[in-house]
Amino acid sequence: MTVIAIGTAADGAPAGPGFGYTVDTLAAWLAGGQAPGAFATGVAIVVAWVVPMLVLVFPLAALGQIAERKIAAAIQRREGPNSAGLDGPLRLLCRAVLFFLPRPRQDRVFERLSALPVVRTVLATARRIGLGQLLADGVKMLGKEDIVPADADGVVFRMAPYLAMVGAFLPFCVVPFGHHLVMLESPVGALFAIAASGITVLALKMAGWGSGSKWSLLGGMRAVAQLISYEIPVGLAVAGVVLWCGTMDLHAIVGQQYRDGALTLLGWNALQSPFLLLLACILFFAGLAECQRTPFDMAEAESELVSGFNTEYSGLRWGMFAMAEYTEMLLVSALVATLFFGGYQSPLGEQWIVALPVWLSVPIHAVLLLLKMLAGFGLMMWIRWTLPRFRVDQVMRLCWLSLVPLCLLALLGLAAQLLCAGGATLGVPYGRLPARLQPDLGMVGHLVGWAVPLLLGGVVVRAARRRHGQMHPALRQLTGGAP
Amino acid sequence: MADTPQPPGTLPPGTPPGTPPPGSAPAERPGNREDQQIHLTAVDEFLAWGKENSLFYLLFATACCGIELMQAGGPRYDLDRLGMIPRATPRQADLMIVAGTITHKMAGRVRTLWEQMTEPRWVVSMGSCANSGGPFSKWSYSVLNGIDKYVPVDIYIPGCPPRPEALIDGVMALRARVRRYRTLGERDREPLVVGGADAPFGCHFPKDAPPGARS
Amino acid sequence: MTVEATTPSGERMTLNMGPQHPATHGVLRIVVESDGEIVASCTPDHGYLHRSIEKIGECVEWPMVVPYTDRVDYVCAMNANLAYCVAVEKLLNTDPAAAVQVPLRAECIRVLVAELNRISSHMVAVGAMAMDTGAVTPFLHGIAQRELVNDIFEKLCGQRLTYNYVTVGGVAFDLYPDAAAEIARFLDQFEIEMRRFNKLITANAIFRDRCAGVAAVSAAEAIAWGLVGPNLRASGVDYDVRRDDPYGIYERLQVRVPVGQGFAGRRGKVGDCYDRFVVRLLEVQESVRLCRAALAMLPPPADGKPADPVGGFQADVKKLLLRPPKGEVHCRTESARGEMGYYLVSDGTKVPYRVRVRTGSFSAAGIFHHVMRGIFLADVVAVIGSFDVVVPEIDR
Amino acid sequence: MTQAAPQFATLPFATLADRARTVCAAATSRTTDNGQPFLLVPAADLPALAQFLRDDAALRFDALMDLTGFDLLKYPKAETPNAIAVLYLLFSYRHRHRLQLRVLAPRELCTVPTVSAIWPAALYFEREVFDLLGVTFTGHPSLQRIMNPTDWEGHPLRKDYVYPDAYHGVAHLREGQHFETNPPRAGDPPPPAAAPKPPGGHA
Repeated sequence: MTVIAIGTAADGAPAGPGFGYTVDTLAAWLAGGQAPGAFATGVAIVVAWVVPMLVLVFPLAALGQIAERKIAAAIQRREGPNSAGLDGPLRLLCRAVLFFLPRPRQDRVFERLSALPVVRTVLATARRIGLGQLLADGVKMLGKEDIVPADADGVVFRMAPYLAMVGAFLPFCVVPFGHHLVMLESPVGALFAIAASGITVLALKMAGWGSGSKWSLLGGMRAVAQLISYEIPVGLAVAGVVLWCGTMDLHAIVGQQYRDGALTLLGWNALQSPFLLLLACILFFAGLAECQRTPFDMAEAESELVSGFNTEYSGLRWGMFAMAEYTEMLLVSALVATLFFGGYQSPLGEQWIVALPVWLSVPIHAVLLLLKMLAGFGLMMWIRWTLPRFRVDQVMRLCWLSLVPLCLLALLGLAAQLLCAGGATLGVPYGRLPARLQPDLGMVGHLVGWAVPLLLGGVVVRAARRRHGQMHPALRQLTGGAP
Repeated sequence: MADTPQPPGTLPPGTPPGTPPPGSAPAERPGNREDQQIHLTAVDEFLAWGKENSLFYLLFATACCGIELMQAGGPRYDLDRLGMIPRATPRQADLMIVAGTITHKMAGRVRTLWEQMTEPRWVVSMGSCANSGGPFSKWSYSVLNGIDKYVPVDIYIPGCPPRPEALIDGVMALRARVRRYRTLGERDREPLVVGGADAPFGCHFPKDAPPGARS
Repeated sequence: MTVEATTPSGERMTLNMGPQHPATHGVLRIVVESDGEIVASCTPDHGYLHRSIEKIGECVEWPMVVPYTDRVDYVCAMNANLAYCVAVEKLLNTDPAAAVQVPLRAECIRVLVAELNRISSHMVAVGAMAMDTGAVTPFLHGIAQRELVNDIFEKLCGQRLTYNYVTVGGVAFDLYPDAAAEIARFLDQFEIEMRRFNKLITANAIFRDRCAGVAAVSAAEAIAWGLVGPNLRASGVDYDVRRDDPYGIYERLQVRVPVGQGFAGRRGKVGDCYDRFVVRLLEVQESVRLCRAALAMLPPPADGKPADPVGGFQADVKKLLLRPPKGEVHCRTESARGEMGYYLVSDGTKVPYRVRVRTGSFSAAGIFHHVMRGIFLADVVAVIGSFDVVVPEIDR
Repeated sequence: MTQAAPQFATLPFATLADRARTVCAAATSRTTDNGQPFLLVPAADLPALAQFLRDDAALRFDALMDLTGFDLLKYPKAETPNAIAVLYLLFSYRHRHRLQLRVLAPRELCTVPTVSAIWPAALYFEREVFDLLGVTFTGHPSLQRIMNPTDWEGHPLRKDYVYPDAYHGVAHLREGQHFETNPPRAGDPPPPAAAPKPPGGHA
C-alpha cells in the first residue's frame, strides 16, 4: 500500500507567498524570476480563485437550476421548461455583430443564420432541454423593480443576499479539484470549510429580520435554529474523517484514499469502516439541512410561511439567494466526495491518470470531481421531489436525539478500530499504540472491523422495528400487499 | 382561399396565434408601432425575450377557474413548459392570473396584491366571473362584476371555466404583448379579449370550423 | 404530545394566513395567534367567496338552479348536481299526481358518474394535503388521474369541471358508445396507479409522523360539531348516507363503509389527520368497486325513447317541473365531502321559495377553531388539508 | 370488512312529539303543506327542550344536522306572514331517527335563544342565519356576520331585501348593464327603451 508523498512544499514548489502550490507558481511566473511582489501575488490569488469559481462552480450551479426543473418535471411525469432556447441570445449577438446594418436586414440575416441545418438543430435541442430557461429567468430578474419594503431595515436587507453568496462560495477555496488545483492549500482545510459555511446562517437571519415581515421573521428564526443545530453533526462527521486520516488537509486526505491497482475504489474512506460509511450518510443528510433542502426546507416552506425568509425579496436579490442555495448544494456534495469518496480520484485505476502529463491529468481530475458533485446534486433533487417536509420539532429531535448520538457512536467505534486494528493512518504522532503492540491483521482486521458493527446495528434496528409495531392491515392493502 | 369573403374581424390565415383579432383591439396608436419606438435597442429586445420566457404567476386561485389553473399547471398542459412557475408571494410574481369569482369582500385584497407586485406586472382575468361577474352578475348581490374596476387587466379569457388550452391561448397572447415591452417605450394598456366576441370562442377548433376561423 | 393552548414563551403574534395563501384551498382566511411556532388560537374568516347561491335559488326557476349547484362544489360537481336533483324529485314525489320515476339506466349512470367524480375529488383532496406537508409530486400524480376522469366527462357532457349533467328525472345525455369500455379501462389503470401513489406518500414515514396524532377528533366531538362524510367516519362513526339512508339504486349496491381505526400505529389516535387521509383513500377503493357494480347493472339503451322506464335516460318531467307541489322537503345525499342536505320550500310557482344547501365543508370549517389550539404552525396547514375544505362549500 | 346491519330503536314522529311534549307542553306537532311533520316550539322554552332531546336515552338527538330559516313574508296563505321560520333539523346517530323543530320569530323583534351550548355545530349555523336572515340568537358567544363583510347593510335572504347599487364606492353593475326589476335594486333606473348594442365590440 504505497502512499504518494503529496507534500505541500516538499516536492520542490518554488518559494512563494506561501498560499499553496498553485498560487506560488503563478506568482513566481508573473514575477518573472525574482520574488513575487504584492501586485503579482494579488493577481495570482484573484486568477487562482476567480477562474475555478467562474469556470467550474458558477455554471454548474446555473445548470443545476435548469436540471432541477427538468428532474422535477420528469418525476412528476410532465414536460418541464422547453420554450426558452438560445434564439434570444443569438439574436442579440447578430444585432451586436451586424450593428452597421439596419434592423430589418439584421432580422433577415438572423433568419437565414438560424435556418442553417446545424444551427437549427442546435437551437432546437437547446430549446427542448430548456437551456435558455435560466438565462431568461436571470434576464427577467435584472429587469424587475427593486423594492425594499418600507418597514424593512435597509442595510441589513440589502446585505443579506451578498453574505449568502459569500457563505456558499468561500468554502470552495479549500476543495481540491486536482493534484495542485486547489486555491488555498491550508493544513486546516476541513475546519475552514465548516467555518466558512457558517456565514450562511448569518445571511438568512439578516434576510429574515431585515425584510420586516412576520413571515420572513419566522423563516429567519427557523433557519437559524436548523442551521446551527446541524453544524454539530457536520462537524462530528468531519471530525471522524480527521480522526481516521490523522490530518485536516483536504489535499492530504484525498491523497490517502489512493490505492494502486484497478480498484482505487477500495481506498475510499467510506469503504474503510462502517462507521465512516455512517458518517458519510450523516454528513450528506446534515448537508441537506445546511442548504434547507426538502425534507428540511422549513425556512422557506412554501405552504406554511408563504416563502419563508425570501418572502420580501424580488428580482435579482431573490436570484442571488437561489444561486447561493444551489452553490451550497454543490459544496456539500464536493465535501462529501472529498472526505469520503476519494475527491478527484477516479474509482477505477488512478495510476494511469497520474501518469498522464499535468496539462491533461488536472482537467480529468477536475471533471471527475465535478461528476461526483453532480451525483450528489442529482440525489438531493431526487429527494426533494419525493419526500414531504419535516416539522420544526421533528427536525430538532432528529438532530439532537439521533444524528448527534450516532456521530458520537461512530467516533467511538472509529477510535476502537484505530486502536486495535491499526487503521491506515499516515504517521500521526499522537495517541498511537507503540509499534510492537500494533497487530497488523490486514484483511482479517478489515473484515472484523466491518462484521462486528453491522451485527450490532442489525440487533438495534430489529428491536426498534418490533417496538414500533407492524403497519396497519388497511395500509398494507392500500400499498398493494396482502389485506 | 384568400378571396373567400371573410367574416368581419377574423384574421387572414397564417397569422401567428398570439396576435389579437383586429376587431377587439383599438387602432394602433402612433407611438406604439415597432419602428417608431424611440428607445428601441437590441438589449431591450433581449430583456423582453427574457421576460416573455419567464413569467412567474401568482398562486391566486379563488373558485372553479382555480382548479383549471391547477390543471393547467399539471402534467398534461404544464405551464412550466412556457417557463411559468407559481409563486406564493406577490413580490416574486410578474403575472397575476385572477382565476375565479371576486366578491366585494375580496376585491380590496386583489388590489393590495396587485400593488405588492413588482413592475413590470401583468394581469390576466381568467373566467367570466373575473371578466364581468359571469353567471352571478345578475342575481348575486355580493359578486363584483368584473375585476377591471380594481386592477388594470391586460388579457380577458372568457369561459366558465375556460379550458386550460384557452388559458394557454391567453398566455400566448400575453407573451406577444410582453415581447413588445420596451423598458422606456410606451406600454400598450388596451385590454385584449382572447377569442373575442366575433371570433368563435375557444382555442381548439373542431375540424369543421368555418373557413375564416383562426388557425 | 399535548401542548397547552397558551404558548410557552407567552408573548403572542397575530399572523394572517390568507385569503391568498398557498395552503388555504382558495380564499379561506385564518387569523392565527401564535408565538411563532405553536398556535395559541385561530379564528377562521369566511365570506370571501360568498356568491349567494341560496339567494340566486330564489330568483331562477327550478331547472335553472342546477348549474349553480355545480359551482357550490366544483371539485365534485356531479354529486352536487345529484344532491339537488334527488331533492327536487323527492319534492315532486310527495304529491302522487306529480310523482317522477327515474329510468333504471339513468340511475345506473348517476351512480357511475357520481362515484367517478368522487374518485377525482378525493384525488385532489389527498394530493392537496400531501402538498401542504411539502410533497409536491403526489399532487401532480393525483391531478394526472383527474385529467383522465375529465376526459370521460368531457365526452359525456361537454364540460370538464361544472357539468350540469344530472337533471331532475334523469341525466342530460345518454352514455357515448364506448363509454363503458373506457371507464373500465380507466378503473383498471387507476388501481395500479393508486398502489404506486400509496407507496409514494401513504406509507412514507415522514408523512405519517407529520400527521399522526395531529388534531384528533373523537367520535362524540365529531357528531356534536356536525362533521359529516370522511371527516366523521375517520373519527370512528360508522354512518354513510348511501348505505344508511339510501337514494337512487344505492340500496341494491352493497356499499362498504371504511372507518378510522388509528391507522398511524403507535403515535396515531383515532380521528387524527392521518386517519382522515387514509379513510379517503379507502373510500376511493370503494368507489372503484361501486363503479364496476354500476357498469355491470347498466341495462341496454332504449334506442330512441329517452323516457323508457328501463333503458331510457330521462323521465318525462317537462310539465311536472314547471310547478312542483307546494310544500317543503329535506333530502340528504353523500357527496365527496359528506352529507349534502337540501331543504327545498316550494310555493307552487315556477321559482323555488327557498333553496337551502347544507354542506360538509361548512361544519368542517366550524371545528377549525376548536381543533387548532396548541398545535404547530406547520400543522395548521396539514389540518386544513386533512378536512378537505372547499371554500365555495363554506361560503356558498 | 362487511358489517352486519346493526338494529336501531328508531321511533316514529308521533312518539317523538309525545315525549317532547312531556317536557315542553306548548310544543304542537304540525305538518307542512305537503305532509312533512314538524314540531312548532315557542322560542322561550327552546333551550330546555333541546337539552332534553339530546340527553334523553330514548331520543338521543346528538346531531344538529342543519339550522336554517326562511322568510314567510311572501309564502301563500302563511298563518303568520310577518315572521321568519327558524328550522332545527335534528338527527340521532344512535337511534337513526329525525325530528324537525320550528320556531317562528316575528320580523321586528327577531330573537331566538341559542342552542350552541347544546350542539356546538350551531355556532356557525346561527351566525349564518343571523347574517342572511337577521335573527339574533341571544347567548351566542360571537354573533357576527359570517358571509357578508361586517359593514354590510340588510339581510339578503329576506323577501323584502333590496340589492345595494354600490359597495365602498364601487358600482355594483357595469356601465351599460341593466336588468329588469327582478330582484329589486336600489336606485333602479326606469328600464330604457332599447339599449343600443355597441358596434363591433361585445357588451
